[in-house]
Amino acid sequence: MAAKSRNLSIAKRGLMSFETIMWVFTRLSALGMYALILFGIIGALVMGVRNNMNFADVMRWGFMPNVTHVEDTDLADTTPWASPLWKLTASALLIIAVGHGVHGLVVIADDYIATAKGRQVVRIFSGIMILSMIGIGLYLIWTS
Amino acid sequence: MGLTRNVGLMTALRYKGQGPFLTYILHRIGGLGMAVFISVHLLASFISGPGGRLVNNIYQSWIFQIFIFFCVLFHAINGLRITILDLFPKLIPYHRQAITIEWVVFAAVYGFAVFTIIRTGLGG
Amino acid sequence: MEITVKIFRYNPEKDTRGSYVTYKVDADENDRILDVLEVIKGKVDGTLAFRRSCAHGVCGSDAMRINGRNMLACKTLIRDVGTNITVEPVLGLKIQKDLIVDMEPFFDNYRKMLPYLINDSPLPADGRERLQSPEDRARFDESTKCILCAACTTSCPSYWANGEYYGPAAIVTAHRFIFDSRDEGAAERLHILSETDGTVRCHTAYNCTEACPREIQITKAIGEVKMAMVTGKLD
Amino acid sequence: MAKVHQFDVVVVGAGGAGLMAGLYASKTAKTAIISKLYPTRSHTGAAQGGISAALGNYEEDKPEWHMYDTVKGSDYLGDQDAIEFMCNEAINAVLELEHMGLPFDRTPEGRISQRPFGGHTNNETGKPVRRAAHAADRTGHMILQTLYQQCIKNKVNFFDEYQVLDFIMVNGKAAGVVAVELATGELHTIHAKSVIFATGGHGRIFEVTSNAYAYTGDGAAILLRHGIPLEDMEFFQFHPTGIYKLGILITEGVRGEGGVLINGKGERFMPKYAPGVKDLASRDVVSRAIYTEIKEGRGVDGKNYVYLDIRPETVNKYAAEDGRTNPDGSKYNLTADQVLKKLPDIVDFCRVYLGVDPVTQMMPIQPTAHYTMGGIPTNKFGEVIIDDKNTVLPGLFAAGECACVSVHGGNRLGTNSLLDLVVFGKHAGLRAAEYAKTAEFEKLPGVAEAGSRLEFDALRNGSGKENVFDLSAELKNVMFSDVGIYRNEKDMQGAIEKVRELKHRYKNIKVGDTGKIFNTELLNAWELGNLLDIAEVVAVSAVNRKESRGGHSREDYPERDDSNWLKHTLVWNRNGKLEIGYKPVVITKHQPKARIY
Repeated sequence: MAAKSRNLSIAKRGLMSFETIMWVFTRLSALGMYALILFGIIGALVMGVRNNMNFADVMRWGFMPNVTHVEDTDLADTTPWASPLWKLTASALLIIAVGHGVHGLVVIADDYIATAKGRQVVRIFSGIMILSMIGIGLYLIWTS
Repeated sequence: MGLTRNVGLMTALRYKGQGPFLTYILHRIGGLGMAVFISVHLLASFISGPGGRLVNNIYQSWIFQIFIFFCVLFHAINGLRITILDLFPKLIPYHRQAITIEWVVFAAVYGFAVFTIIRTGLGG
Repeated sequence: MEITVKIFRYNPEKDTRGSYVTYKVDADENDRILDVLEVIKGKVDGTLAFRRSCAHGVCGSDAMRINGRNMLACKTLIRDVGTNITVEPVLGLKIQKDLIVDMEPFFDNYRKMLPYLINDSPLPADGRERLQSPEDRARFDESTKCILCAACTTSCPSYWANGEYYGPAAIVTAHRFIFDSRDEGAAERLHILSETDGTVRCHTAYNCTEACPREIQITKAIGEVKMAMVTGKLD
Repeated sequence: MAKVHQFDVVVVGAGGAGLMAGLYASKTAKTAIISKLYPTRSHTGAAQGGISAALGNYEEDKPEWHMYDTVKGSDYLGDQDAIEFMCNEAINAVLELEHMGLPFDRTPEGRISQRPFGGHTNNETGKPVRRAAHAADRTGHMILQTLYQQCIKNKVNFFDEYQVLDFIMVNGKAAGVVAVELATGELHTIHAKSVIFATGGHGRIFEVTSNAYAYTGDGAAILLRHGIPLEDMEFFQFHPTGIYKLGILITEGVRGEGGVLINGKGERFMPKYAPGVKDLASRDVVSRAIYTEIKEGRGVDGKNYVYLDIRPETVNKYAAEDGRTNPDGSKYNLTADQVLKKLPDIVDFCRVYLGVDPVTQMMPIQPTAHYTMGGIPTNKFGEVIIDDKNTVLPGLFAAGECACVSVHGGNRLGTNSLLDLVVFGKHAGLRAAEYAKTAEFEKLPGVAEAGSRLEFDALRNGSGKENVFDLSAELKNVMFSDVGIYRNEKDMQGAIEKVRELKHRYKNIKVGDTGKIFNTELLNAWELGNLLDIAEVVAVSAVNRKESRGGHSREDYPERDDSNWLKHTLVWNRNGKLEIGYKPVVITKHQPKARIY
């Protein structure tokens, strides 16, 4: 007798719950951040790390490719570092990271706060945090 | 009747879990460290002025960099292990090996980083 | 040889808080911790209270913290833990007396998993067994080993933080049915587990897997349930 | 005052029989199950090998063969009407368990897998037959879990961790039970029309035993005190393969998979004792063989144990010698991997308790006290009978190991215990619910729990010097050595003296714990009282039966004596004195003949 293939169709199990979606998001955003950071480090290497940047600076650029992160170094010309490509990359990284991070905080809070009301407060607070952090971050990226 | 079910933080930390329990604790510490750092850093940059400068100067000191880089690197490497094991549960029985590999990679990268940070930090 | 055993004691009729009492007893290195507790109870202090029944690791009565980790007292020998032993009740459940904790919340969580075969389809017309291939049977074999001793759930940091979390044991129970090819209640169970007190409370600290006296890969079982929620695949 | 609860049916004990009874009774009657342990802690969960039914999933098998094997296994003391009933019910019972969700192992065709077991034969060829339906080596665990799950599904009322203390009888009818809630020490009276006892055996009267601490014969002892007889108490099964010293069971399934017994000289000895089925002879035969080897100096290193060997090379060597084949006719070949897969728990026990890996090393084993064949006499519907004329006590039922139907007679066949509790648990439950439908509640006596309260107070306030632990150790010791596998008049008389002395000393025991909450010391003391009462009945029954039959083997009467002793023993407690009577054995299809394996 052969093994049975069993699948639950979306119709049967319903759409994923918010928690499950966020669980998947956390994993995928981690992978996304890996990709963007790798992209940032490669970019920094291409744009002249060899003469002017130390390891810490490369890392700083990798984790947030925003021009302010290399202003203090001895770079002669920061124009290529402030191109729209890098601003877009930085914005993407910011949005993903804030989502990942704030949801992480919500998960920790949920571990300790089990009442429905408490959890609601946490969610409202986390929403405010996500919006304000993304707002400030985007402002900083696009005005610098 | 009876003692409560609450488990104090110290009691919890004293539980003799094995390696994975330690990575779980460090993952949390790393995540929290980054969350605090990034939000304060963002705010400081936004406000700028002398207060913001002071905060950002602290962040640029090499001692702080050693700490925050630990948070970032451990959280990142451990997170990658978690992600891989979560997406492929068949690999979970090998979590001990995965954690060993994780520590080796972490030690290599972090060791190099600390060495460089200290050298540049002390060298000016 | 003489061994030193430090035991957590709490008598709700006398004490307002627990304390540790140290006993020195003779034991053999092949004795179980349970044997040592029996001797202390029988010869030194009869008021010592703990649960036990089968004494060989299949009934799940005597999960406790031995030298800081959850184990079954009947499946831990002196030679495994040395001659300086600390015995405490498990964490995260109310202590009722000495090493006895209130198991009701634990069984409540078990019952929330709909822990029984759900299959409303008609039985085979010949009245015989439902067929199941050996591979399908093997799919959930691990999780049928669970003896509900609570060693896993009470070692879980998420459960310590919050008793509303169903805990590893309950999810293992759900796993046992979700992956049984004869069962038709997977959607319902996955729905229950996809809420905030379900599988998302598992942060893969692996304390459960390390604590399981039946060596069930609990974290793996939970991981499989999580992926089933995402993909809908049950094989 | 005690709290009073009212139910149509109350079941005492939540092992396989109790859950089955509760499950079936609850379908038509308001039912409660009380148990001193959480139901999943019950000792049914320790049963390993399998549950027998002539499903014939691998090869031809018939209920009639199952019946004959059981009758022969019982050494012709089993009641054949009850055995026939059980063996016919077996197939449906096992299928029903499967329908409830029990995860049996499967054949390649997807049917329930079966394995050979001691005493299971094809009656025409005499060859072993695969009759034991199994779920790895934790069949009992699966049955217990499955039944508990079904009870949850059917919303049966559970009183977990309530120790039964007394049976309430009014006008010669059952009226309920008294129990103590362990968590509070409070007494509860459970008023009921039908009372089902499913309290398990009493293996804890012996020193080396595979039985749980909880196996203290509570139900049997309580009913004995109420003038209800106990049947065939001299018959106690010693399982041949317990882990040396600890008594933890190594399933017969090991021998079913081809494991062999090896003495201290490295020889396989079972062919000497049972040339036909060798290591798969019935349990009493194998236990005696091991003891004989040890007695004649062929134990390992002169100690009282031998080896059980499941190492693939040994198994395959002897399987080839015996000409054993797979179902498809190919050569039988066991691999290390199969040992790990088919017997995971056994491998685990050996590693934990012995530091021995059965795949590469032999396991030191000795016979261990295992199963109570005797018990509370019942008919095949679980109704308790109180005399040799099969008079029923209205409203009182018993099922499982504490009951004696009697389907096991002088010796139980492996896997028939799980079958017994499923079949008779179910029928006891059905009959109890049916009785409750027509019966009225008996009026409770003024203070039903007064007796229990007095008993407890006496124990609690005793000022004596005797220690429960020591007393119980002395009892177990004398019972194991003098009323154990081999018995003789002189030793047993000594044992009776000793038990009576202990009963006397028991009146002076000291209980240090005066509290109410989880006073386990008090309960252990109370349980010791039950063990002492039961041990006396066992010893008195054993000394009285002057023959060897099944699990009862006397050095001074080594032969079976059908002309004088083909009858059941009944023992009553009349005002503290034990009285012996007899009841005929029901023989329908199979006349007694010599029992050769």
